[in-house]
Amino acid sequence: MTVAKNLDESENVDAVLLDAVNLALHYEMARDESVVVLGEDIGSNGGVFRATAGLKDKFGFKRVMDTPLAEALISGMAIGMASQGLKPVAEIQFMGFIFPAFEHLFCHAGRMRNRTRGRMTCPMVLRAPFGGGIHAPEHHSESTEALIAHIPGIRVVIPSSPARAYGLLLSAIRDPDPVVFLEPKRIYRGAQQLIQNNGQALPLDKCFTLREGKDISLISWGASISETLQAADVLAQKNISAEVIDVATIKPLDMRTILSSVATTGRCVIVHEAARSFSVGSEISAQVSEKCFLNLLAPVQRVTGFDTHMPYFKNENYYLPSAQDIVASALKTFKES
Amino acid sequence: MTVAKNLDESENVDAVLLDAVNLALHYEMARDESVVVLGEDIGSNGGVFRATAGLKDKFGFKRVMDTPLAEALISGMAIGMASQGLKPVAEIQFMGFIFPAFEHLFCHAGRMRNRTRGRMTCPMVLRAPFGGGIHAPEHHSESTEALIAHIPGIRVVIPSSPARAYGLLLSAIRDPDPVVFLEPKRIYRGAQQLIQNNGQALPLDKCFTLREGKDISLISWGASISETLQAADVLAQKNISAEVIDVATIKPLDMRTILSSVATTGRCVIVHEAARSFSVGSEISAQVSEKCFLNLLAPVQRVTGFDTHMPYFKNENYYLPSAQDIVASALKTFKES
Amino acid sequence: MKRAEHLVTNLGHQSLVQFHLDYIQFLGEQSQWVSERPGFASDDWLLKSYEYMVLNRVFDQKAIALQRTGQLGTFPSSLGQEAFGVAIGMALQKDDVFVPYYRDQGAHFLRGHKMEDLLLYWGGDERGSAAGPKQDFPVCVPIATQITHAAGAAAALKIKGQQQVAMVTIGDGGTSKGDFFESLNVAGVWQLPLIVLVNNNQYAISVPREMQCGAGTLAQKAIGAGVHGVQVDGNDVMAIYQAILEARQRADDHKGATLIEVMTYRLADHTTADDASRYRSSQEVKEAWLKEPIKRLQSLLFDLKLWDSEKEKTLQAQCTDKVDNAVKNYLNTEPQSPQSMFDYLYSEWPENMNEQLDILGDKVERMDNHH
Amino acid sequence: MKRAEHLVTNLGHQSLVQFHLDYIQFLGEQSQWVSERPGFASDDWLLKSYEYMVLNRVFDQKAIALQRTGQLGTFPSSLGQEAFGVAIGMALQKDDVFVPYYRDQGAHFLRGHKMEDLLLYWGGDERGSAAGPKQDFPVCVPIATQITHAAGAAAALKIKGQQQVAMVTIGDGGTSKGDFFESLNVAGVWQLPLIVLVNNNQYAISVPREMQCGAGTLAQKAIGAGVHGVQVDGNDVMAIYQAILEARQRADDHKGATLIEVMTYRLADHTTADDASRYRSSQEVKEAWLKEPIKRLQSLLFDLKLWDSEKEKTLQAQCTDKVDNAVKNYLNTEPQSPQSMFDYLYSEWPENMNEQLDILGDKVERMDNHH
Ligand SMILES: Cc1ncc(C[n+]2csc(CCOP(=O)(O)OP(=O)(O)O)c2C)c(N)n1
Ligand SMILES: Cc1ncc(C[n+]2csc(CCOP(=O)(O)OP(=O)(O)O)c2C)c(N)n1
Ligand SMILES: [Mg+2]
Ligand SMILES: [Mg+2]
Repeated sequence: MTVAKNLDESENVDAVLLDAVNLALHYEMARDESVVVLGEDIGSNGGVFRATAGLKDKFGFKRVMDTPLAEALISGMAIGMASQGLKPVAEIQFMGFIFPAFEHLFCHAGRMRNRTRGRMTCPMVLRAPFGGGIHAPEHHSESTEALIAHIPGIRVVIPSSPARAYGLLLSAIRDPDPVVFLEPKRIYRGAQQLIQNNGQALPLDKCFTLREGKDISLISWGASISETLQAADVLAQKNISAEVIDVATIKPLDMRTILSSVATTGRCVIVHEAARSFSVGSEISAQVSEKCFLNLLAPVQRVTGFDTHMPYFKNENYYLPSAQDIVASALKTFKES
Repeated sequence: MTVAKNLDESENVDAVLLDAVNLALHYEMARDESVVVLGEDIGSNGGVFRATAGLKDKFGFKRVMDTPLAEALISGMAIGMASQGLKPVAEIQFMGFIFPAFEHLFCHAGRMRNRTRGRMTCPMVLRAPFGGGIHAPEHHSESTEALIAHIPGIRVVIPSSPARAYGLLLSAIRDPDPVVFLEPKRIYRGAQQLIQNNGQALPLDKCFTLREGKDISLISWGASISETLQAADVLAQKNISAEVIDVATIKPLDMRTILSSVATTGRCVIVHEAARSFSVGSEISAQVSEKCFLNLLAPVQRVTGFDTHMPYFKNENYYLPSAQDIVASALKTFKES
Repeated sequence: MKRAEHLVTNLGHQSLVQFHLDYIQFLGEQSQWVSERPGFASDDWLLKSYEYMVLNRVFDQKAIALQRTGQLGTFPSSLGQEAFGVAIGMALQKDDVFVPYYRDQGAHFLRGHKMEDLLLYWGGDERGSAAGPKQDFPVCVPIATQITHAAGAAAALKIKGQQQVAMVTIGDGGTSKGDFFESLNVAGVWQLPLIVLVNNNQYAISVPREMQCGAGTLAQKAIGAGVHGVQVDGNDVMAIYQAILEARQRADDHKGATLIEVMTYRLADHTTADDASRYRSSQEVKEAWLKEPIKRLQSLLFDLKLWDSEKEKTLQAQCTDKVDNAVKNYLNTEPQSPQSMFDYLYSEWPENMNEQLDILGDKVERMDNHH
Repeated sequence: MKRAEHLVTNLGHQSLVQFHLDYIQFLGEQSQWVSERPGFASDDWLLKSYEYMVLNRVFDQKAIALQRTGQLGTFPSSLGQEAFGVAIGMALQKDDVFVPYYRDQGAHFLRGHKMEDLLLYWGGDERGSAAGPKQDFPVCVPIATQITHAAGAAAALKIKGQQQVAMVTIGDGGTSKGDFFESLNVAGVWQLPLIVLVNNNQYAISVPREMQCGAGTLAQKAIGAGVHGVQVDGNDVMAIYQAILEARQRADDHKGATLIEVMTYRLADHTTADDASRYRSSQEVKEAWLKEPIKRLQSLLFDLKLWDSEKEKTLQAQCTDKVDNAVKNYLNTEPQSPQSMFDYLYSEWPENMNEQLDILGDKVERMDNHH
C-alpha cells in the first residue's frame, strides 16, 4: 500500500487499486464540494482498508462522516442526502454486510427517479470491498453482485485495475443515478499502474477489451481478471488466441461488445468468483447462446464459484476460479465443437 | 374465496390456491405441534389475504403470533425458534417487503447447518405472496425470486395450482432446511381444484410436467403457468405440440426434467413475470443452451417482465407476459431454425 | 426450580439517571380549554385549520367511493387523523423538507399538492408523484424507510448550513422497525434538525398498539436515542402544532431532534382493502368518535362565535366542489403510454434497453390487434 | 430568521411519565468494597472467576501470537473484558440458550467449548462451530443479527413452557443496528425470558461510544422497549453476575426481559487486523489499564487472603499449559477435504449438485498435479 501524504495532489502516480480509489475520492471531493463520504470507520480511521485515508483531515467531519453501525441507515441516509443536492459516497465495510441496505437500494435508490418522473433523483455511490482470497473471516469473502444487478435503476460497476478503479469511480460519483461500486479486495494491493491524476473518467456502459484474440472469448470481471489474463497467456503458448473482456460495468450490461467478440471467435468462457447459478454469468451465457446461436462452435463454458457457501478460508482456494480452471474449460470448447 | 369454518377438517374439498395454503397450515399444525406461525396481521386478522384464517382460534396465540412490524425481526426470530426445535412458518405480508429479511436469509438461515457442521439447523418456512396483476399499490407486485435463488442453502418453492400449493407447502414445512415459499397472488382465487386433505406432500426437487408435447418445451412457474397453458392450447390449434413444465422448485433446480424435455423437442421458451436479466430464466436459458447444444433447433426464447421497475397498476398488463407473447415467441423458434 | 438462590435484589445498586416526559393538550375532550389559548392560535389560524381538516375528510370519503366503484386502487383514509396532517401542513415552512408516509393527505394539500395528483398515485399512475416541492419526498409505502431518508435530508441541511428542518411522519406500527430506531439514534448523535411525528392511530392494520410495543408510550423511544420526546393529544390541532414549534425551536438552537407521539385513532379501515370489523369492536370505534378532531375544533369555533351552521354548509359545499373538480381532472387524465415504464430508469437511455423496448412495441401491437 | 415567533415554550404541557435507572457495582476502582459482599460471591466463586479470567487472557495472547505468525486468521481479543465473558459463563445454566457475538471467549470456556475449536473457527475451519451445547448458537459475525435469534429462542422457550432463559451478547456498536431495537421491542411486548448483555467496551472498531449514540447511557435504550434496563461496572465480575441474577429472577417471575449495559474498555486493538493507535491516544489506554478487571479481582483475592504470588505463578503456568495443549491440537488437526464445502448444504444431498462436485473433483486434481 503506497498511499502517502499528498499523494493525492501529484499528477502522475504509481498506484495500486486501493490507492486509485483513494485518489479518485480525493480528486472528486476537491473538485465538487457536494461530494460527501459516509460509513463505518471511514473518518478518523480512514477505512478498515484505508480507502478513505486522509479525507477527514482534508475535508473535515462535515463531509467525511463516521456513521453509527447500521447499514440500512447508511444507505437510507445516502438517499436522503442525495435528494437534497449532495453526492454521497457511502461505504459498506464489506459486501457481506450489505444486506440491510437492500430494501433501500431496491425500493428507493433504484426507483426514486422513476417514481417521481424525474423530480427527485438519487445520485449516490455505495462502495463495498468484495470477494475472496485474503484469508478473511466468515462473511468477508462473498461475491453477490448478481443480487444487485437484478435491481432495476441501479448501476453496478466493478473495476479490475488501478486505472479503471480511478476512472470508473470518478464517473460513478459524477453519474446522476445510484451506482453500487464493488472493489475486488484481493487485488487491492495488486500490481501498480501509472495513474494520471487528472480527473479523467471512464464510460459506465462499456466493457473493456483487455486483449484481442480470434479463437476464443474469455469474459470476466473483478479479481478474476488476473487469472483470466494468465489463462490467455497459457492458451497463447498452445497457439490459441484468446480475447479477454473485462465486463466492468455489470449493469447496464454492454452485451454488444461481448456478442461481437463471440460472433468472431465462436467460443466463450465466462469466469467469476460468485456462486454459479442465478448469477451474472448466467445472464451472459444465456444471451451469448441466444444471440450467437449460429456462430457458437461449442457450448459456452462457465468457470465459477460453487452453489455452496463460500468456505472458510482454509478451503477458499478450492472455491475460487484458477487460471488452470479457465484453461481447462477453454480447451473443452475445442474438443466439443 | 371459500375458506369456511371447519373446511380444514373435511376430507375432500374444492379449493382455490389460497384455501389450499390455509388447509395445509391447518393440517400440519394439527399434526405437528412444533409448527408455529408468525407474522404481521396473521393472527386475529387471519392474514391480509386470509391465508392464516382460523389458525389463531384453533391453535391459540402461543402458536399463532402477530409480530411487531419488523421483517428483519420476523426472519431472525424464525431462525431462533427453529434452533430450539420449533418449526416456524413465518409470513412476509408481501414479497416487496422481504428485503429486511435478506441479511438473515443469506447470513444465517441458509448457512446455519453448514456453519455448525450439522449441529444447528434451520427448519423454517418464509411464506410471501408475490407477483403482479391484482391492481395493488406500489411495491406489492414485484417478483424477485432470483434474488433468493442465488442464496446458498435455501430452497425456493413456487406453487401454481391449489393441489401443488397444498402438497408443496406441507413438504416445505416438513423439510429440515429453510424454504422460501412464494405464493402467486394473482391466482390466489383462481380455478378451484379438488384437494384430498390427507396430508400428502409433494417432492421439493422435481419440476412438474403439466402437459406433454414433442415440438417445443414451455418452461414457467407461478401465475404465468396459466398463460403458458393457454399458449399451449393456441399452439395445439396450429398443430404444434407443446410440453409445459412447471418448475415449481426453483432452487435446488431440477434441470434434469427440463433438459430431457428440450433434448426431445429441440425448442424452448421460458416464461416468467420477473425482470428479464440476471433472473431465474437466465439460469435456465444458460443451462439449456450449454447442455442441449446439439439438440437445440432454435435459440432459447424468454418471455419475461422488463428490466424496468414494475409499473404502477394502470400499466401492469404491459409488463406481464401474456399468452399471445408466449405464442409469438414460440412461433419464432420455428421460423429461425 | 428456584434459579437465583443467593439473590438479594438491589444489592450493589446506586441510582444512575432519571428521565421524564410531558404531554401537550390545549383543548379537552369536551372542547374545553385545559390550558391557556396559545399565541399562534389566532382566529384565522383556527379557521384555516378547520377548513383544511374538513377538506381532508371530504377528499377521503370521495376517494373511498372511487375505490368502491373501481375507479381508484387501494386507498388509505385518514379519517379521524385530520388534525395530524393539517397541523403538519400548517407548521411546515416553504423550504423545509417534508418526508411523508402514506396517510398525510392534509399535509399534502397545505403543501400545495394537487388532489388529482394524489388520486393519480393511488390510481396506479406514476405521474401522481411528479409535482410538489422539489425537496419533498413522495408518498412512501415501505414502512419506516422514509425516516432514514429524512435523517439524511436533515444531515444535508446541517452540512450545507441551512436553517430548515426535515419533518417526517410514521405510524405507530412503523416505530417497531429498525429504520425508525437507527434514524432516531443518528439524529441524537449528530444533533440533526429532524422532527419525527408518529401518527399513533392505535393500530397497524389489525395489530393494536399494545401488541406493537410493551412501553407505556411511544414518545419514550426518544430516550434511548438521546433525543427529546413528547406526547400530544392528536385530536387537538393546537397541541400538535405547539409541539412542532417547540421542536423547531430546539432545531434552531442546535439542540437536535424531537420525537412527537401524536395520539390519534384510525376511525376507518386501514385501507379500502381492509375490514376492521374483523379485529376490533364497534363499541371501541363508537367511543373514539366522541373524541375526533373535527368535531372538537368545530365546537371551539362555535364557542368562539367564529362559526355557524350556514358557514358550515358553505364550507362543505366548497370542499365537495373542489374534490369533485379534482376527481374530474383525475378521471380525464390521458393514460401514460406503455413505453413510459422505461422512462426515468436512468438519466440517460441505456442503449442496451432498446431490445426490450422493441419487445414491448411488439407486445403492444399484439394487444391492440387482440382487442 | 426567527422561526417560532409566537412560541411560549411549555405552554399546554402536563407531566406524563418518569423513569429511572440504576448502576451496580460492588468493587470500586481501588478494589475496595463499595457495597456489601453479595451472597453468591463465595471464596470458591471468586477463585473460579479469577482462574477463568486469567485463562481467557492467556488464550487471547496466544491467539494473537498465532495470528502474527500466520497460523491463525483475524482474531478479536477480549483483553480487558474478561469479567464480561466470565460472569456470563458463570451465570449460564446448563440448559439456558447462549447466543454469543464474537468476543466471548471467557463464556465459551465455561460453556465447555474446547479452546481448539475456537482456534479452528478463527483459523478458517467450519468444524470450529461443530461442538458445544446443542441449543447454543455459534459465533456470530454480522453485527446485532444474533439478538433476533436470541429473541426467537426466548420465544421458543416461552412457547414450550420451559424455565430457561436466552442470554445474548452484543457490542456497543451493535446497539445502533435495527435488529437490536426490534428484538428488545418484541422482548418487551411478548415479555420474553431474554437477557441482553451489552459489552460496552467504548469502541466499535474506531468509532467511540459518544459517536455511536447521543444518549448518556446505553441502558436507557431499554425504556423505549418497555424492558428493564441497568448499567453495571464491567470491571467488577460480581456486578455483572448480580445483574444477571436479577434479570433471571425477572424472567422467572414472568416480568420479561432485561438489558444490561456492562461498562468495559477494549484494551487491545479491535482485532489483529486493526491498529487502534490510529484513532485513540495511548494516554487513554494507559488510564483504562488502571481499572482492568483481572488486577481488580486479584487485589481482592489478596485482601481476602485467598491468593499469593505462588498461586499466581502456578495458575499462569497451568493456563499456559492448557492453551499450549489446545494450540497443539489445533495445529495437528487434519484439514477438511475440499469436498467438505458441499457438506451440510442441505440435510440431503441435492442431486443437481453432482455436476459441481465433479467440477470440484477435476479442479482438485489439477491443483494436485500443479504442485
Ligand atoms: C416494510 C413493510 N412491511 C409491511 C408493510 C405492509 N403494511 C402496510 S401498512 C401496514 C401497517 C402500518 O401501520 P402503522 O405504521 O401504524 O401506520 P398506519 O397505517 O396505522 O397509519 C403494514 C404492515 C409495508 N407497507 N411495509
Ligand atoms: C452488519 C455488520 N456491519 C459491519 C461489520 C464489520 N464490523 C465488525 S466488528 C465491528 C464493530 C463492532 O463494534 P461493537 O459492536 O462495539 O463490538 P466490539 O467489537 O467493540 O466488541 C464492525 C463495524 C459487521 N461485522 N457486521
Ligand atoms: Mg397505526
Ligand atoms: Mg465495542
